[in-house]
Amino acid sequence: MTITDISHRRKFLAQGNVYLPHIVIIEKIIDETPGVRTFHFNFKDEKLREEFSFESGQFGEYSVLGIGEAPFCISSSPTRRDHLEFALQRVGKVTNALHRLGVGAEIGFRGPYGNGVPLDLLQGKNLVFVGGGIGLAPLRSLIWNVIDNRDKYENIDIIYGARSPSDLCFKYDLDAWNKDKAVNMVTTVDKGDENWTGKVGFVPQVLEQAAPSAQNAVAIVCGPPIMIRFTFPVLEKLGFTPEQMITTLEKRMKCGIGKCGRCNIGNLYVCRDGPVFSYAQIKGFISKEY
Amino acid sequence: MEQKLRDGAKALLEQGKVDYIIGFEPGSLKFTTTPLITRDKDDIDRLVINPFIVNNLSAYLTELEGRVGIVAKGCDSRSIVSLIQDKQIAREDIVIIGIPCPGLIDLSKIEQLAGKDRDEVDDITREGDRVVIVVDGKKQEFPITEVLFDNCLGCDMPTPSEYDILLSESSPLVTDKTSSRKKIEGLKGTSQEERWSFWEKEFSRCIRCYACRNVCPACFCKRCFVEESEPQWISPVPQWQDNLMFQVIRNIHVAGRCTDCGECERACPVNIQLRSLAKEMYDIVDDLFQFKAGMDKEAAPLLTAYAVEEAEDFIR
Amino acid sequence: MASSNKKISKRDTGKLLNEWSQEFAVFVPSRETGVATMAKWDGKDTSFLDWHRNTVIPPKANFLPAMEEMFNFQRDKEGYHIELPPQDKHKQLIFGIRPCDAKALAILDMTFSDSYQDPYYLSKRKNAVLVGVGCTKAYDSCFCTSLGISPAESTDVDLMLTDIGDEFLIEAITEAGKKLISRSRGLAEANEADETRAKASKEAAYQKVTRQLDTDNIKQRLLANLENKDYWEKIAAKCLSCGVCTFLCPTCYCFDINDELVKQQGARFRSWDSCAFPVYTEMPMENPRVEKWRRVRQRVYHKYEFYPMSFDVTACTGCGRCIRLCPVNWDITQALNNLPAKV
Amino acid sequence: MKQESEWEPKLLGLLCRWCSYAGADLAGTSRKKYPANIKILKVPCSGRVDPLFILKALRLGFDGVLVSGCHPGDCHYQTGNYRARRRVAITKKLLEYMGIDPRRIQASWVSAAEGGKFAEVVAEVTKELKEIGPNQLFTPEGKGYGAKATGRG
Repeated sequence: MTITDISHRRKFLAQGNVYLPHIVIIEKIIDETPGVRTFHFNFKDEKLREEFSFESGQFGEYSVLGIGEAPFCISSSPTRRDHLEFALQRVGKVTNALHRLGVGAEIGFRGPYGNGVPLDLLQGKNLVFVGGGIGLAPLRSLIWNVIDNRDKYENIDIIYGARSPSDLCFKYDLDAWNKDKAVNMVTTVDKGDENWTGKVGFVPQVLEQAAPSAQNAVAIVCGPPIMIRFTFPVLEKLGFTPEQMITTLEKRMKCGIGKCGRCNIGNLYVCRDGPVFSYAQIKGFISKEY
Repeated sequence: MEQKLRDGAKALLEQGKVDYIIGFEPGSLKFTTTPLITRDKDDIDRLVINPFIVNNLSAYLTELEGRVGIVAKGCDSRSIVSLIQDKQIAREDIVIIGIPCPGLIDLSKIEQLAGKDRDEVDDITREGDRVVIVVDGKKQEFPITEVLFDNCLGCDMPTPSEYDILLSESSPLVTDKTSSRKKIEGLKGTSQEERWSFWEKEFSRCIRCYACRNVCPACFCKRCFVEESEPQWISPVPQWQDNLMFQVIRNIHVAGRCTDCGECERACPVNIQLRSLAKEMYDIVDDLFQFKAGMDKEAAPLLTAYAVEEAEDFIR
Repeated sequence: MASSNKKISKRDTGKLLNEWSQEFAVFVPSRETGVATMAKWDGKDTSFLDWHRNTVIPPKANFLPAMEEMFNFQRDKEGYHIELPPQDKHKQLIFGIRPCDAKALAILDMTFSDSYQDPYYLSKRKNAVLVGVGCTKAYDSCFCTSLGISPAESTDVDLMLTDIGDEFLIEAITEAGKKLISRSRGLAEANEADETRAKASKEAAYQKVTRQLDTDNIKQRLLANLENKDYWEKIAAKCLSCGVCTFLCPTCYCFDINDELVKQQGARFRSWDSCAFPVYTEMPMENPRVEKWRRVRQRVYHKYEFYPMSFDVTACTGCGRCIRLCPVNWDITQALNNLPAKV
Repeated sequence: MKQESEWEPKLLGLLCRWCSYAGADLAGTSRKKYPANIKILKVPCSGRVDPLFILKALRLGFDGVLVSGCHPGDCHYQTGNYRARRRVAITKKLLEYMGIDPRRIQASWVSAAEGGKFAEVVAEVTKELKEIGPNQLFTPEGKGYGAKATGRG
């Protein structure tokens, strides 16, 4: 079975007036890097806390009411449901406002939106996760999901990199995966510092060196656009077909549900038809528009 | 004049003196022209000059790279000079092909006089200081001053003083400064509250398409204050309050750069009386500082210059 | 034999509108502010009956307004409270909508009911009755006929009126239209002569639309020119990147969402947005459409390539507003007709 | 205009840090009394004041704005105050034409040594603003959002 078009798999889990946010409460804040924070949150409404469900790869629209709204993927795994998580970098109005909030603050959340990763199609496969910077956030949800159902999948390779050691996100996860004998973990940085003993090099290069086999494998790629652009050719060189490559894309979004128009790649809306795409779906447009 | 223009423009391209020619070609609708921006000498024969060359083409200068030959009416040439003052463009990169402007015909005035929409008018011809309008085969004649744009009636410089090529010596423009300010004076005759509610009503129609800003050669900022989000100066939501604030600030920002070319009002799809704001600002600047935009390429921009002795009776 | 259609004299149309005003908020084409728009009828003026063109502000604004409050919120000791704005319970009756604009609403319906339902648009749409009036004149920017739309016929309205001289022929298109007719007073039965006049009127209107868009193989031609940067750069050169063409397009639906806050009270609004603006797709690190030609290309492709791929219909109805109202007369029909056959 | 007795105007002071801000400080330390109506925002120079700041203050509901810088010839950056003078002049004129009472836009030259003058200016401006009444230019239908505010949507 190949993965060609995964957009039709999208699920419409959010109900009612989809533009109305639910109130969620920030329960914990973790400083990942100087500009990146993870927020643990939970619904204020007890019932929603119980009923809310999502899939790895799906995202939500988070708002600081009065300031605005921005989309971020749910970075925790659906297999670990005592709370939800999202991680974000300070880059603009909304992210700055979110970074100003403390534990106990109320924010708006609507979702989950998007299609999520087609887990059933990954079962029985060797999985190669390629991540860069804060692009680990959506991968991390999937990686924990896979680890929590470890017997359903074959080999797991993780190649993750960041600009510098201090830019590595989710260090506690990286440690856990490093220790996990059932996972092959490679961490790299573009530029090391005096304490760095690990690999140095860009993610696509390190991927090429690691050379995971394409046999019965699927690669899941997420990171900054420049990394994604250079990773696909490397995977192709390693023998991966476009149907064996999955990525999650990021675009400017407002509505999150395929109405407001700005996140299109060709006729696909990243919010509605993605954010998870097979390379086969988007390769016609990706070179120019992404 | 048209042939002289085409010959001149073609020569500029052929001799490699410019990379682009910007001029006007016939538009796709009746009585319209459209900007022609080209590097191709085969396009040059489409260049025209007529009473409908409304656009202020200098707005394109800041986005084109290389040397540009540009067709300029008096007001356009002043905008070019103003851009030079602001160091947005270099004089040596621009070849100005000056047109002594006879004044441009305002189609909405024609529509009012003819009682018909513009595409139902058969013909509009200028004959000296008269205009002949043909509707349903019937000819009607009016003084040209009745159909020229208000800003043309108030024109301070129909013939460019800054140019490389001048297509003819003098312009037959007939001005009427009183008519040019008629709407403004009408507004000034009303009370403070009436004026405010007039503008409230005008800006309630604004949809924030930014045609006024984008068509304006003086609005050359790479990033406009309305697009800033940290801090967010005005709301992107088109509420009249923010629409009004946007336009007031825009006018203050272009004070001393605005040549009263009238493009903001003409471009507005919802007919907001924008020139009544722009022209008043133009005259305020002239009254207070004896400054008219784009008259002298050596002059410092109004808002970066000063004179030690200047009116300050309003300062405590 | 009498036809199943009705008719009403133009003189009595005001009475009919008054009758409908009991039940609906009636909107008619109005040029009161100097800008033609669908405005609430004042109950008297019927001059719009003699003005047979489309409005500057498209009727989409009655369903997707230039700005719209989505919800408001307050904060107190217990946290945030979110409330919907009070809804206008009046049903809208849009009188005088043109076939191009009615078709545009049918197109918008697809977007707003696809996957997630858009409650703001759809609740207004479900509560509206459309009374179309066929054009008797066309602007020189109109090209509806190239897109398979007749200027005087529509199946996207509830009632369709055709100018037959001193009277309008009234056709009920939908069930809602039939019901509305059956409870309206003052309508006469149309006869065969009326039908003949209506047919002639429709044909005459069709002939008035002279602008042509070459739609032969348009999807293939566009696909072939997707990467033809030279072409797109050249035709995009004069575009000012303003929002006129998109804001006033009856099928453009893109919007922005923004919050407003005063003290502890605030509201979230949506407002029209445009793919012509560079900030529209701007992200902190990069912008996929920072170059003007990419934005111009996006507008054309969205209407003629991408929308048909998703919904099997062209997202353009040939209303001509984008050509007529563009400050620099950027003409989409020229852009498409001049597409190079071979790249 | 008749006012409710408890209404007090809100004045935004955009004060140059080199002179007027120090002048305000001096007024405070030397116990010169001036109305508490002024909210002070320190700017690096009166020349930093974009008319946008003035409009924004009025949009936010301030009843008046006072731009205060160094006396002519005393600008820390040589010419900032001269530029401010031009900007305030055109802003005042244009806003008057728009229908805003020009007394809502005020300017003064106050040096670091003029604590007394600062107090006087604030008192005078506050008095004028009281005469004009509250700024309802941008909020004719009541402040805020939500069901309580009218005319929205």
